[in-house]
Amino acid sequence: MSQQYPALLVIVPLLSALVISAAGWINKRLCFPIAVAALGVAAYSCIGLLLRVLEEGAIVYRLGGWDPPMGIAYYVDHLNGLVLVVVSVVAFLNLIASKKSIELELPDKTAPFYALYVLQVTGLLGIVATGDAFNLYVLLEITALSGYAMLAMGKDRAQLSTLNYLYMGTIGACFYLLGVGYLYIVTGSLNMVDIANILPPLYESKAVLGAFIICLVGVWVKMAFFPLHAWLPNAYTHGPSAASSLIAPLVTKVMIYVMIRLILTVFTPEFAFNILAVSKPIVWLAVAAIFMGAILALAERNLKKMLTYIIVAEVGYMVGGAWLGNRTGMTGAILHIVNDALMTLCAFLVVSNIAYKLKGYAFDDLKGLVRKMPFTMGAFVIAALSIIGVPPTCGFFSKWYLISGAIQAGQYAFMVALLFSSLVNVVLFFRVIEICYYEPFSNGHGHDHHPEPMAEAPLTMLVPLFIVAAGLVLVGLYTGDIVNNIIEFAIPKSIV
Amino acid sequence: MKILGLIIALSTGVLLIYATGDFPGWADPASPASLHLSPHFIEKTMEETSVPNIVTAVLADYRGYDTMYETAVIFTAGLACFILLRIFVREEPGDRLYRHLLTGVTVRVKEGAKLPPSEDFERIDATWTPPDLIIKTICRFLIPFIQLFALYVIAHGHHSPGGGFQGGVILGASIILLAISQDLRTSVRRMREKLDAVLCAVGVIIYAGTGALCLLLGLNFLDYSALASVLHCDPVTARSHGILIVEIGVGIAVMCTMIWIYNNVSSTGKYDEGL
Amino acid sequence: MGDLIQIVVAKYNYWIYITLMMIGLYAMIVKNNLVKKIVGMNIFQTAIILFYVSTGAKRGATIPILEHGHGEHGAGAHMVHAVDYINPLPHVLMLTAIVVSVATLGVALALAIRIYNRHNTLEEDEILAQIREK
Amino acid sequence: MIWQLDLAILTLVVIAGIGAITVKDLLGAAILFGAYSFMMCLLWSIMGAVDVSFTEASVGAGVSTVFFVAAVFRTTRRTKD
Repeated sequence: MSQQYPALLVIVPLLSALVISAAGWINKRLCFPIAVAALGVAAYSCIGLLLRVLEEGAIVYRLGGWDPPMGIAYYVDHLNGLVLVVVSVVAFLNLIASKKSIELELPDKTAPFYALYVLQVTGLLGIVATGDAFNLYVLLEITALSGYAMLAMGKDRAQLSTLNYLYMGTIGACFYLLGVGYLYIVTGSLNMVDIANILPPLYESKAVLGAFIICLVGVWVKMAFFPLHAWLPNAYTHGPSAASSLIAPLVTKVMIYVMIRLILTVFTPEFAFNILAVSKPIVWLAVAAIFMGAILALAERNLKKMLTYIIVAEVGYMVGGAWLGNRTGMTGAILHIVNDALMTLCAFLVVSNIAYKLKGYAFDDLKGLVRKMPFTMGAFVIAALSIIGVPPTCGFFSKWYLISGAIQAGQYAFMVALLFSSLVNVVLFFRVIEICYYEPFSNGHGHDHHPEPMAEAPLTMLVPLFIVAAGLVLVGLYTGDIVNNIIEFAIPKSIV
Repeated sequence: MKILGLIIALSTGVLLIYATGDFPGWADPASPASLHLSPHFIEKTMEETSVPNIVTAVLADYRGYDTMYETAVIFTAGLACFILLRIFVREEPGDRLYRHLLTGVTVRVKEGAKLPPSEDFERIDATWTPPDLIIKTICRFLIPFIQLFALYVIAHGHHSPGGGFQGGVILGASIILLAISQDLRTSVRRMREKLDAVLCAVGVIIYAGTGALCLLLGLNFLDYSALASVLHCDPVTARSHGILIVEIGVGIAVMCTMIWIYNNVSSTGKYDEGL
Repeated sequence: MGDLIQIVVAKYNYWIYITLMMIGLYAMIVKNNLVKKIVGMNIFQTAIILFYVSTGAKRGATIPILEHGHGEHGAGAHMVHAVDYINPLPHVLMLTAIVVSVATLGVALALAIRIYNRHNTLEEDEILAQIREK
Repeated sequence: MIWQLDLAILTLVVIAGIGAITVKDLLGAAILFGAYSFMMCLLWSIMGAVDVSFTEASVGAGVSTVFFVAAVFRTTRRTKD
């Protein structure tokens, strides 16, 4: 059965999403166990696949039994093995944690919501595993459509901001499709490895340059890289908590994976870093992204919206790291995909716990939270330390790689931006934690207010949160192993 | 905003025109796109899948995995429209309009009130217009033929243009035509919402399930030649039959999704009054 | 001058697709009405489909459905030459893209209807003004 | 392929596209969009992409237009631009 892991990890979720949506018409209580089982199988096969990749090297799985340039093949190496594990584990934990909040926020539409949730995970896993440029577009659209539907189920202005997300997302996906078309017309192939083999004599062609720029811009729109980030904060803030805690950690990171895949496999580092001299301007854009994200986050008075601006800044970290053009920077970027997915998940799970109990997450609502929800706030402190980059947590290590990469490449502005954003994060999070320590204002005189009783979120929400928080520390402690055993092999030898 | 939009559109256009400079000439038989993969498809399809329509063969077999997700995209869209728009109401809210068939008198029934049990009253839409005999009759005659043609398109996709998508859309369109020419309640009576939603999933399950069956039979996912042992034929014919099976799945899924989306959009999720 | 005309004439399909794409993109960015933006989005997607279909065209070739297709198969029954048939691969890809575009259209219209039910208008600036008032 | 026909349809496609986004009535925009899709479908059948034009005729010109009309009917025809 281990031969079939690459197929299982997308087929089982896809089939169970269909079964969930059909089962929803019969008995709504069936949906959650099916979803958990499906994502459990997916996570199991992702881990099994990563172990196999570590033993045997890259795995090619031919779908339909056709050899790669003719048919579609899955191409799993160290890079996507790692990202697959992250995606499936994050989705699994978030599903368990979100059960209560889904039931609270969408009482009569749980079944389609679970189906869309599982479809979204299917799409993300497929994007990461696939080795075919066009197949990636179809999977991108599955992810996008299910994401729109889930995010639009929020309150207030959720629908308007989701519609804006839909416009931007469609532009991004279409640009990517157009870029693939340009590649197709000059190479005649759609398979990533095949394209990379045909491309070298064509590096001087204007069409290849055009394809590269269009693909890159398309992926940037999807990942909300700086000048194109306007859709992200509103869309993620107003969505239901279960949806935003799935989409916020995963979608932008998977898009960064796609960008790295385009650089490393399709266009090859030789073309991206040496022939095109665009590394410098892109790193400057990343610097701008980090500064803008940090400053806009400072201006926010709403916890969830503040976190979304931090995501914008984090996207800047990873894009900048990937474009430094050296091994350390790339290692930092890939490591940060893992870390940032976990950090963002942890922070958004905290927000969804707060939303479950308080019905609001503006800063004024948070007063006295430490006494009310001590465990949730404990996890929040760990997430904050990690986002800031304090040593035992994982955030420190990826930032360390990014900063040393910046120094090696001589891009001091990027280093300054990283340090600046860490500083701003310190301010941001300590402000939040300080507010949480405040007692709520009493409206009577003197001492007649009682300390509020503890009202912690239910155990099904707390346990996954603790697992994630522990994961932040564990990944930090085992960073050396991850880098030496996995990421080291994920980056081609040509990058020094 | 206008100037910004103009600048973005123009700069995209300039970039694209610049990149077009190095394209091979239009319709050039010697362009890389015509030389790398497509000769294999054109020359080997008949041997390998025994399907004369190359587009169908590539769509459902060589790149069948894409098509499976394409069906899943359609399904996702249907589910998305459902979750976004559908409003479940126990009691029908607001006023309802009834028309007395013999006299043509229209009766407005207040919320919660009931009509006396009588066969002479017909529920009508708020935007009701007197029925046009010609349109109603022609549509009633046309719909069976449209559906027959759709079935032909699905079944004959191996030999002529067409296949699951086109046939599914036409089948869906026939029901939508019924909803437009009569009213939404008539078409929903023919195709209940629950049946529609379940069939929608079943269509995709047929596709993905065929693939999974191949996997269980010991070959790779979607490798239809594994079906040879089940269908008692040689692997090449099995591929041809496999394509037909998945096209049927696609047809069912697309038909139901189109109806589902139309019903939700045209009644804004209330399922009472259509276009 | 002669060369320029040659280039313009030789690739006129591509120029039209770029024009359509610019129209669609312009409409998506500039238009204030949500449904107008959706129309722009569809024009944009269709333009890309036109581009792909143009890449598949081949001079002197016919539609990609084999003749003598019934019944027999196996090598040598009829030699099929690649130059006689149009490249089928872009057509396959574009079938997928058309279906994706109608799926996106459905979701976008559903969202627009939700917004209209809430704000009673489809103009983006009026909706934003309503949100700001609250 | 007949280039005169090709050119005429390409021009009509562009006119229908511009019309669809400029007309000050959403129902008109929907209908013009249908015309645009249908022109597109003719263009593709001229290029020999029969399957694609079949799909576009049923999906783009058919069902998409119906969705548009249904949505406009359920919202409003009014538009400022």
